Amino acid sequence: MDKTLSIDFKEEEITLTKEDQKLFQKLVEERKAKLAKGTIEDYLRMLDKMKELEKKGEIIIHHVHEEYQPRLVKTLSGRVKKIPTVELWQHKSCGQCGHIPGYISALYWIMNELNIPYVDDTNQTSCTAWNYYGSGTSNTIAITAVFLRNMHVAYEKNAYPLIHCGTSFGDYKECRYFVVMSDEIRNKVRAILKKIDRDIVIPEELVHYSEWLHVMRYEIAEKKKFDVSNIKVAVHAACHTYKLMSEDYTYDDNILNGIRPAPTSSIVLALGAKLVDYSTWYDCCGFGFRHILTEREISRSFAYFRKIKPVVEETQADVLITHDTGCVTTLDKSQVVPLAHGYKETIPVIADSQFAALAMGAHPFKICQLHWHIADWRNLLNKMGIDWQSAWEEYKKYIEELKKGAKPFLLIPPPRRLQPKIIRDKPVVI
Amino acid sequence: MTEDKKEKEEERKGKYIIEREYIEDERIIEPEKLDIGGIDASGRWGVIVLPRVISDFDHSLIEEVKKLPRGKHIERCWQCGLCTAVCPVAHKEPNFNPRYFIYIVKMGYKSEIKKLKKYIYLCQGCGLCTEVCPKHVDPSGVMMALNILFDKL
Amino acid sequence: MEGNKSILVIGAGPAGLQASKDIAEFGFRVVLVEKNSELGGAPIRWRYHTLAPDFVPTEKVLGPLIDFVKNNSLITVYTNSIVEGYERKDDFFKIRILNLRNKSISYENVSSVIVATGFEHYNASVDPRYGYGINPNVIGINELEIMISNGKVVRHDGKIPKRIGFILCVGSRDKATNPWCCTVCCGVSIKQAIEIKKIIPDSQIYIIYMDIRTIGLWEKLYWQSMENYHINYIRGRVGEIYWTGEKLLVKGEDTLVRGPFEALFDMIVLAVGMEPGEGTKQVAKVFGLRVNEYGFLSPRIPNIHYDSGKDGIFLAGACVAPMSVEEAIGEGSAAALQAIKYSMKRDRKVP
Amino acid sequence: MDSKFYLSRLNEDGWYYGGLPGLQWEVEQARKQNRELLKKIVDELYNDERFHEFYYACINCGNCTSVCPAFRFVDFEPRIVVQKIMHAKDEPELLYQMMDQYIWACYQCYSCWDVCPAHNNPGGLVLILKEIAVKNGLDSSKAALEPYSKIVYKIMTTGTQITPDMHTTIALFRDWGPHKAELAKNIRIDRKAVPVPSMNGVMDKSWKVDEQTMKELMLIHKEAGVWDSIKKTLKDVVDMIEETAREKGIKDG
Repeated sequence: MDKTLSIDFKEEEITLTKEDQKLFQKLVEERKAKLAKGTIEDYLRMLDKMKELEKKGEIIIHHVHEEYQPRLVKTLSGRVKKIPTVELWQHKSCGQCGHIPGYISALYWIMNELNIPYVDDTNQTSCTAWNYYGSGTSNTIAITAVFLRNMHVAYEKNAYPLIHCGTSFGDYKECRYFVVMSDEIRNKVRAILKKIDRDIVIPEELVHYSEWLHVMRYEIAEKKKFDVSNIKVAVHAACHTYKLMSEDYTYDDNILNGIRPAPTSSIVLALGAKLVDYSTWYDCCGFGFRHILTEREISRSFAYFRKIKPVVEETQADVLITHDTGCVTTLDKSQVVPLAHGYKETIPVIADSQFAALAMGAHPFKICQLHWHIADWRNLLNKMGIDWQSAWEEYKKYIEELKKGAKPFLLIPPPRRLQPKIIRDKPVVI
Repeated sequence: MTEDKKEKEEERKGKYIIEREYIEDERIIEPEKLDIGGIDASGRWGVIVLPRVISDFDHSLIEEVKKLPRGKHIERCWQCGLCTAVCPVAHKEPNFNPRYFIYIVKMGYKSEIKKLKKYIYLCQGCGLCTEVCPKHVDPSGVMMALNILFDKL
Repeated sequence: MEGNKSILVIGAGPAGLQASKDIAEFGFRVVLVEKNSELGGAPIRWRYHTLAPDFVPTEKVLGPLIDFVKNNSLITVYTNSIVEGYERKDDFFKIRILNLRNKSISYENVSSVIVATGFEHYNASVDPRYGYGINPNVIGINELEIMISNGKVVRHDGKIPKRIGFILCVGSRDKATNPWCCTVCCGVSIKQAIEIKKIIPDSQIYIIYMDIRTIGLWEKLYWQSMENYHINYIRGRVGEIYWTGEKLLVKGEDTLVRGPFEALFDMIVLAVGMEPGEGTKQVAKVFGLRVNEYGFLSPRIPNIHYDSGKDGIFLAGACVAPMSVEEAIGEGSAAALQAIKYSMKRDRKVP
Repeated sequence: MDSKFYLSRLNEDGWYYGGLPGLQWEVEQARKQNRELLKKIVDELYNDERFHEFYYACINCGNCTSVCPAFRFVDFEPRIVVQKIMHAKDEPELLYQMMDQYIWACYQCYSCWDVCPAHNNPGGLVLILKEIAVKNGLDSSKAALEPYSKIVYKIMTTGTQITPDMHTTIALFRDWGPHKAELAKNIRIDRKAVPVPSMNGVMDKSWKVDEQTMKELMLIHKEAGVWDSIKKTLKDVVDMIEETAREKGIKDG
């Protein structure tokens, strides 16, 4: 057969972005995304094994079924990930509730505005990963058992777990990986869970709240009351969300070329603000788990010299936005001492839920609790056109009423449509 | 070496940092008095640590060494470590490391030079390193050149 | 004019054998001259057990070549012989072959010549640091290869060594000895380390290196050695090996982790590099071939190895540059094709 | 210098390290420890169920160190951690050199895991070493965790860490400056103004955690052997935890 060799040259048009040096950066990072790096193929193998375990009946998988109205996103390896949008079980973070409550109250306020039913459960313990990572005073069995206990509670209430904290999200990805892949760990954990009358229920998808904001960004943008187009925003992605088990986080081809995590940047773009880039985007915030508590000089120096200073010098951004407790606390509180030492650069640091709520017109103090943040947020609110002076007066008046014993204003979640699977009338005897 | 470390222990800056041995003294800034809007944050609360990121390579040192008579071939060094391997002094006092001296001079790490320059006089000039050096860098001669250079630093 | 129908091949290493096979299969007569008594060159002389990177037994690669050359009627083999001289007739060479054993001289008329005289391992006893030849249990990778072929790696006193160290770049990349890199001793050492680990599972193996140059597909050897066989790597050089009476005290510097170190090893293997063999120098003198500053035969254009720059004489294999067995075999075929083309052209068959 | 001198310097494995310039401290520290402890630490590391997921091979490329945040302020390199772990099986002393200060510099941010071409996880290996340091009650883990013990107690019994009731005085985190003075004054009332139902007015925890949840949390840590593993380092904390557990009705044994 003398079929002439036909080679069709498809002229692959290359669109050169205007800053050429970004091109080099782009090519380098494109390769990074395609490279099966880190634990990508191991993670995909784990997901397959999880389905096998379910077929064999060894575990129960908490599926993201239709009642959760899931929306689809792509992860780093291109896998389709289902993000539930309603009937969410709020997995709160121990750091944020202690230091910066505004982050969670803004999120609840947004969900109430969008009429999203959810469960604010008091039968939820923190992931205790601060101990696991910070001080080594925990082990895989304990961490995995805590993870599966919380997931089982969510399963009982027929609500899908939405994880608030980056560390919990990363920790649970690691726990799920080991509980699926290692029979020894799975059996040990099952024995412990049997003692508290629970079984191994593994969520089909582990979802971080920033991914929920990512899929709901257009509904949020519709309810925007303030124009934020003149606000320059720098975004810091929390390490544990996209570096720990790097496969399982949301990436979007038209957000930062699909090379960097999409979540927080996408909602900033959807709200119309200007997203600015800075050279140390990949760096940690300096939290360090142990350092933030017992060696604060290391954390504050890292946060200031590697994050705050470069961001302000390179971009003169108006606000630094991130999606994790540790990052917001570290970056916000670490600016005080360096400023006292005579350094000039400072920038307000808030969470993406707070920024979205502010843009939607939420009360800066009653709802967004900005008074827990130290770095000066006043000119940010001025630039957004929010009259924070009168809002502060209202908050002061509200405080006085509370002192006189008035009932506090609470965000009541919209009524749930799904019925709980199991109702425990009496607690388990331990 | 451990004796002088002990009596330096008490008034040493940043001794509460667990990984203290790996931070140079001059990078820890511990204010006696630091007042932040009425709150006294002197001592440990006001400490900041300067980054050790090297933003630019300084080749001035290596140019100087090349001008000195026996420092001509310092640029040939590829850090293989044979000079230190044969050096009798290095096996007794590891702070004297000919390979590392050449490295920090080539890279211009002034902070490292300041830390280790008091050991340069230990070179016996035995020439074993020059004999085995695969690139004919004449490390023994370079050590003599560095003796001159480090005095000026 | 029967002369123009045969081709001389000097050296029966991988390159020479492959060249002879190709020429014979093409129908030309081959005169194969080999200095040693058996065919196969360095891989057979040092009884290489397997070849990097996939542990293919040397037997499987060179065995068929040797059998073909031994049994093919078109190939006349002169072992223990060297080419002592030649006369250039108008369109063929009159070759004078000297048999080193019985000193007999024989003559052959050939239309072209392929030089494939290969390499020799660097003789480490020249370098006093390692005490090669003086300190017991300091051996070269060539001697180790023989032990691995026997499936038993033992010390001089017959005991099984527990801690074995490989020192790379012995005699190579050194202005005092051979300033070039022998391209294969990293890959070969790692291969041997893995083979030792299979023979002695609980041994501790250290590879002391400047750079690991496992080029191309050989890289998997490097990763495999760490992932599956737990081979340790120390980046640095060894200054002195001292025999304490029962173990070897190795003094060196670890430039990354340990700083100056001393350690007791049961056995040290020196990755001796490649240098031009005696045969290469002798043939270069006989045929008046150009030799570069390192002593390797220098082709007219350095990147085209087969073209020696002299009419009708072609080069192949490690006599031109250090290379692995697989490359030498490839170059053997290349030189064979050129020699055949040259011979046929002399015969006016090819325009 | 006769051979006796050289040989006398070697440790039982037949090794002597001089240490990199300026880093002889860690080598001397390791030489003082007894051999059994060193071997025990190496065995515990190699037998950890996560070890074979976190360590494959290391070609010294330095990718991890280039993204490591701790490396920018402290001479800590994840590459050195993997290198020393690689050789620890044959030289236990090498591993101990890191146990005193080195591993505590790590931020556990896992940037190294993200960029390693060999799929290693230096951060995870450091984490296992921290757990081993705590399990064996090393001085370094005692020093590192001594200011941390209140947090360990709170996390083990309530699942929370720094709680609002710890902010009622300036002592904790005075480096927050005037904001802390304000906060200490009216944190109680500010917590009442937090609109989240489960957090409103809560001071001793981050949110109202059910008693039953805390009991289950403590049982999990007890059954998973966490109390036993930290006994050597945080003896008094474990006593307090056990006492709290008894109050809450978790039987001993």
